[in-house]
Amino acid sequence: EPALIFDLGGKFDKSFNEAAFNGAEKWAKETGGTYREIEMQSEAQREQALRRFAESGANPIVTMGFAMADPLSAVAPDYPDTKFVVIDVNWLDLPNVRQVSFAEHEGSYLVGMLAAMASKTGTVGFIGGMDVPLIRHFGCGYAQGAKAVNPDVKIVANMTGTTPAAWNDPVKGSELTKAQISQGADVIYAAAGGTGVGVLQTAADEGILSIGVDSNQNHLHPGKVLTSMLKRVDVAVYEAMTAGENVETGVFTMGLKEDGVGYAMDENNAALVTDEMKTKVEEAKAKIIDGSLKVESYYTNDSCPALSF
Amino acid sequence: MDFLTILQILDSSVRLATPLLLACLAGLYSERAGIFDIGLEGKMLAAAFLSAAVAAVTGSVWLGLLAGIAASMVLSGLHGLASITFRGNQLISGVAINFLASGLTVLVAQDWFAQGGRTPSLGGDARFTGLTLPFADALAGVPVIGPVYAELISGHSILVYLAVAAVPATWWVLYRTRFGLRLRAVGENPAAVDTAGISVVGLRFAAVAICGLLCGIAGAYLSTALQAGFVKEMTAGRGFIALAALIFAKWRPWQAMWACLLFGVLQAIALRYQNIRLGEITIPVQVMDALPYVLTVVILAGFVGKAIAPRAGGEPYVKER
Amino acid sequence: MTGATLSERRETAAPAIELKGISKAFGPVQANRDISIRVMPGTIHGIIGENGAGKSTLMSILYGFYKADRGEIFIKGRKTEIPDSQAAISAGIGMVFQHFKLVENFTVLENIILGAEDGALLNRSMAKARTELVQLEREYGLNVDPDAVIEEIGVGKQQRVEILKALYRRAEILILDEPTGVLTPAEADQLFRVLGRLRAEGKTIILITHKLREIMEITDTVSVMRRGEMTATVKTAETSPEQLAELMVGRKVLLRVDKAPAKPGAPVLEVENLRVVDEAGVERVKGISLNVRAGEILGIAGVAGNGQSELLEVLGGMRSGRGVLRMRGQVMDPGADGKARRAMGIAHVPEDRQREGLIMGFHAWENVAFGYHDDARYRSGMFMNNRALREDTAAKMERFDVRPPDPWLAAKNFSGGNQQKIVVAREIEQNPALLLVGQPTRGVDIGAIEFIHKQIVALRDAGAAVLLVSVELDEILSLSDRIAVMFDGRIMGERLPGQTDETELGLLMAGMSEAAA
Amino acid sequence: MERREIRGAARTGSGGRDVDVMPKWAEVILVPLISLLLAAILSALVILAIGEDPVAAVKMMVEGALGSTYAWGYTLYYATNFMFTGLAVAVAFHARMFNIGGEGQAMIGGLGVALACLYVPWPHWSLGLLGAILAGGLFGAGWALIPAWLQAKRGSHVVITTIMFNFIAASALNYILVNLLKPKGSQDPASARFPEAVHLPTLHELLAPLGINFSKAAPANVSLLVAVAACVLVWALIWRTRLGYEIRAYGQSEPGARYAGISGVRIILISMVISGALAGCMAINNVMGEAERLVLNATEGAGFIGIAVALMGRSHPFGVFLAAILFGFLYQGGAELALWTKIPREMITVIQALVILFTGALDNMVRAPLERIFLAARRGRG
Ligand SMILES: Nc1ncnc2c1ncn2[C@@H]1O[C@H](COP(=O)(O)OP(=O)(O)OP(=O)(O)O)[C@@H](O)[C@H]1O
Ligand SMILES: Nc1ncnc2c1ncn2[C@@H]1O[C@H](COP(=O)(O)OP(=O)(O)OP(=O)(O)O)[C@@H](O)[C@H]1O
Ligand SMILES: [Mg+2]
Ligand SMILES: [Mg+2]
Repeated sequence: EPALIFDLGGKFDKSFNEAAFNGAEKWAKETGGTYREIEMQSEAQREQALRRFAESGANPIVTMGFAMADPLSAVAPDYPDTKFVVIDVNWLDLPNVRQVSFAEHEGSYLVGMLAAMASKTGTVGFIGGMDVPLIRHFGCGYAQGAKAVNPDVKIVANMTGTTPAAWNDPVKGSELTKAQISQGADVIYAAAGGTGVGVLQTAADEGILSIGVDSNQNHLHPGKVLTSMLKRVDVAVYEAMTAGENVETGVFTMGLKEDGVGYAMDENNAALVTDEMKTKVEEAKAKIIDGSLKVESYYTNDSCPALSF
Repeated sequence: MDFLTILQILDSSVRLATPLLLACLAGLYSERAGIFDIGLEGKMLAAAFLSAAVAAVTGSVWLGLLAGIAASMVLSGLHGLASITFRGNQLISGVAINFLASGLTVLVAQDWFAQGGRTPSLGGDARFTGLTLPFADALAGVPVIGPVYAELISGHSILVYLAVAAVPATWWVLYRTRFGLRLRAVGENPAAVDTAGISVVGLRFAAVAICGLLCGIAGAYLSTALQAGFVKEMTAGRGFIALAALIFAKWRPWQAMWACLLFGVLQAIALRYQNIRLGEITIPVQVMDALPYVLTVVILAGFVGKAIAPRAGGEPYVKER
Repeated sequence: MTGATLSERRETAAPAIELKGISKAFGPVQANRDISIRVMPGTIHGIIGENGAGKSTLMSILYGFYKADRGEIFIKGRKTEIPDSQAAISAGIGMVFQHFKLVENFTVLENIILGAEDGALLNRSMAKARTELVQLEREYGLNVDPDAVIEEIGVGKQQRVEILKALYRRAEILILDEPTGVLTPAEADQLFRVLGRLRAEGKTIILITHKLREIMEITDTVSVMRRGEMTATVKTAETSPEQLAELMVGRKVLLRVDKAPAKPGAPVLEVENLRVVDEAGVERVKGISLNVRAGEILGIAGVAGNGQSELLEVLGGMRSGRGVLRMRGQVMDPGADGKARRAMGIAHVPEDRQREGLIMGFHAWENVAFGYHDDARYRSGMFMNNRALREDTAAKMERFDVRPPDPWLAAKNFSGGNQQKIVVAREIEQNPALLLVGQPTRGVDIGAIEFIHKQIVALRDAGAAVLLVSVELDEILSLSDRIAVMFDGRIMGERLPGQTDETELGLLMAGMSEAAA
Repeated sequence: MERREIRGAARTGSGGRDVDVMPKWAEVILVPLISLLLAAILSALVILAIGEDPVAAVKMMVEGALGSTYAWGYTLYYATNFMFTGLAVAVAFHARMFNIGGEGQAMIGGLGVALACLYVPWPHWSLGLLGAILAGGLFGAGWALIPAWLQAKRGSHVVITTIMFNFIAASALNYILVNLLKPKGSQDPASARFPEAVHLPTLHELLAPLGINFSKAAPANVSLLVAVAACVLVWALIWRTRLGYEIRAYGQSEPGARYAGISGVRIILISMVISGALAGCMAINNVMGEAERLVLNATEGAGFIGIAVALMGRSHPFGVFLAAILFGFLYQGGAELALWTKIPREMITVIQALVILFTGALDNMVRAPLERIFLAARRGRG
């Protein structure tokens, strides 16, 4: 029986964890199988949850988030017969761990292109939850994409805050959105958890476009959300669960090529993305996949060529 | 900084200051009556949740507002029960109420809507929208006054105007009515009120109820006017900031408004000007994020001086045991 | 109304108040036990009793502040339920509490109308009250500024406000709980004139006091309470102070201070041109020079609020002043430092025992070291020597007859008199070279007064200098070897007790210059 | 004699009770027990309301928090955090300072501990622990010193300034972790792992030599002993030393302190510094003992729970100790509940709220009728 460990945000965070939940649910529905799940309560429990599942014979154990890396390196060696899957980690050296990381910068690059193309003002916005490397990573890809379309594009980037409340403060998200609008932004990309709800809402209220993140959030405000940067955590979880105990270990990066990231198109935003825009983005996507276009990762040397933090 | 930017920052300040102001005035009634209240945060949160939930279910924001007020007043009643009837420790009761609201809102939301502790998004009549004041459009063209009126003064939700009106109303109630006189007296010396033949318990419960009412509006404003739905912990510490503003204002209504506006302005500025570049150096976002708090401390230390709380505040009124 | 009809009514009419079988317990403490009393209309009825005898409790029950466990109340012959003060007020009862029930940062007017407003808006009631107040003031000669803030006026004025409060509510029955404890003789005289007038108007007055002189002077009847019971009620004309004292305490009490003439030695404390400015920037002490010699008691008389408190506080190190202070010839820093003062051999019985002299939540034994907690006796290294403290406390309690003699009891659980004994014991037993004493017997019953006075005289006889500040002229006259009168931050003059009297001192206290006096 | 002390402390916290009506055992055991029971009943009703089985929930909580050495290991780990922050609030309370800044002080204390662990080559964990206590304490104290100084000298209300300093601490830590302490290329906003030399022995390692097989997985570590020692030290400080005497005197009466020559400025500064140091020392448990690196939001609100712990413990170290264990139990038991049932984790918060409410704020509701019963019984007898 597989197990799934959600990160602190909780499984209904409308993005990262919820995507994992959806993947697991899809697996359960298709196979009729059951899985066990828990939501983290505190940092100290990460190890606890891992051990408890491992002890109880769950296999594989799917865990979410980079914060699991550390506890995993302590626990995994103790249970060599158990397979662990960790999302958003790619730097561990453990034989029984499948590490899946996403090329968020690639997906963000594409939505950045869309943003710059959809923008009439030549100014696009980015709102991150907290100033942490992962969020910079998102912002960096986005900025590169926007600049690729329009080298003169102005990118307004903001972070919500520095306490955990930063991820759950839609009111602040709203105000940041308004502040960015007043600085000319007419497309805003939110990578800020619950705060993003406020960004998308206000963007819709104020009549500008927004871009969702992680899951497809286009449906939240039909016709007002330009697109969503998809991070197919659901796919990663689904695949891992489907593979079951025989899941392949090692480091896997899910980029555009692997369909691990992408941009969402559905009936809600069909009218917003013109064929011309789509063609351009698909072109870039193809180039990234074949390697002729390289999107710089913020992680490579903790800096971004297109945006300074 | 051009004129329009200033207007926009002020506009944002007003929105950010409104929930603070309502909560701050709420605390003012309670604390002026001698009941300290660190549970403002919890009451706002409960109101934010229930108003959004009821608005989502009924489609009427007014019913939502009522429900939010009711939620907040129930918690107020609990605070009154603990600190007035049973003469418990007011700080403990406030802490408990914050915990209770934080847990129950998500618990109930999850049980009710199964959307991860959120309410569904509100739209249409389930939400407060901005009011366009008379002549706003007509006047917009007039230099200076026009934009100020159209951009800054007009266009807010009705709750904002309510909050602003609550300031002179509070002043008037406090200093010009019998109720206000008694309210202030019971926070300074409940024995004087008691021996004057007035019920201390009744007065204090009335104060606590008003506190619940205003906190309820503050919470409803967050989830149905500023936002279109409830998200867990969405008050994000605003109750504590309101408390700080109350002390800052030395428990006076007009000063409370200025204190809340100050917090609003500082935050609006910090939000607007993240990542300022000074030549080669970029001021880190964290510095701007901390700036409102640093400035508050500086202002407090530099200009405000000692704040003296209502003398009977925090102590239960015990005649005999 | 003629005197004849009045006295006739006194004999025949129903009592203004009749209490029957009142009992009241606070937890395990039986404060009132089966008390019955009748108070005739148009009389002043005195109630005396030791600290904690239950006087205040009984009156608070009558005023609806406390609820009796058992018993009945009759007002003008009619059985009346008094569940709260509102009921008492409607029954025509007004009460001036021992500890005033005023809102300190309100104005006089606001305090007076609180609870007796006309209508929901203040403007109208304030205006109406103002006119009525002016009339009441004029009628009874109780003038106060209606717009003065309570905490800025003296206690005497505050008491007037309390009386005005009751009159404003048309009280027919007025209860006064230790009203003169904080008044100057002139103020007390004036109060009694007002009470006399009220009696003449047919109002009924109950007066609680520890001062037998007042009982003899003004009351018609007097009741004595002891340990929660009413032990006697007598006609004032048919009793004597000695008899009352004995009824109260249960033994013979010496009502006069018995002391030998002073044998003053070298100056211990010398003060030159001391000036003190308070927090509000007001100069409270305006250049005082004085000295106190070994073996003498210098009494400082004066109406409260004329700088005596500030003088004591500077000498005790509680606040800063400017000027030259010398202790046994050594110059002292006029800045605030209580520890340094104690090191110089100065002990200090502060004016307000509950605010300053004691920590009310501390056990008695912790309070016995208060201010001296760094002394070698009470410490061991960085720790307190609690065992030594407790032993010392038990011994002091025995020597000073503190009741109950339980070192573990919190200070707030002692009655005022016993609290004061703890403070006095602590300070006197330091064997100080100089003892500062402020209001040593405020609110203390006569048994304890006698005892405290004896201790102060004994200390003087042992060669210490004593600086006594008191608003009680009796106390000043009977304890002091030399008297200085303070008015408006200055010393108006010095007198020897044998060569002056209350009238002369009273004039000096009122600011009349020496020449005029 | 000691028991009397505790009662004295209860007075300080609850505003003073006077003459005893109830026997001590009733006051100390019966009242809290009934209050807890009421909280439990209400919690059970809430659980029922969301369609779960309260009996199973209680069993799971008790088992999960107390049922094994593993469970105890977690309970005690959380309790250790709460002891430090609870003591911090309690010490300040005695000087009548309401230090809401424990969260920020613990955060900055964590920075101190991280720096000490990362940049000093400690030869042995015991020295490292001493160094970390020193560094964490110093950093926490420093963070408390500014609000304390502002209160003492400028009259700036310590409640506001400490709230503000919590936010400022979060910003500072965020900046430092992301821009300075984070190892290059790491995707995690956290410091590097501390060297093996400063690994603190867990209870497993500590108890193994005694032949006790304590769970290896649980994070409780030697910091627990430090926390208990801190309880004892704070007790001695407050109730035995001259400084403690002065702190309590100042806290109860400012004019009284002035009379006795106790400097208010000095007491404010010292009590807040001690308070901040205690909060800062929490980091030896969560940062050094558990995570072994500094992560964002390492404090996880323990600073705020410290307020509840101090209030419930009536500001007495022994009370704080018990309340910390109770909260540790609720935290761990509740976590287990959320981990293994469908009951959302917010249920813990609700249970905590009810416990705080009934044992802390509504205790007179239980005490008053009990007192009446005892009084009647006593009258009946005597
Ligand atoms: N509020 C109270 N709660 C508990 N016990 C009280 C309270 N007030 C008074 N007592 C108890 O009742 C007894 C009577 O107190 P009371 O104040 O009536 O005495 P008193 O005669 O007025 O004394 P004094 O002369 O000092 O004013 C006291 O000994 C005390 O133990
Ligand atoms: N609220 C209370 N709770 C318990 N006991 C009280 C309370 N108020 C007063 N007492 C007790 O009542 C007794 C007398 O109280 P009271 O205030 O009348 O003292 P007092 O002798 O009049 O002192 P003072 O002269 O300072 O007024 C004391 O023993 C005190 O412990
Ligand atoms: Mg009395
Ligand atoms: Mg008295």
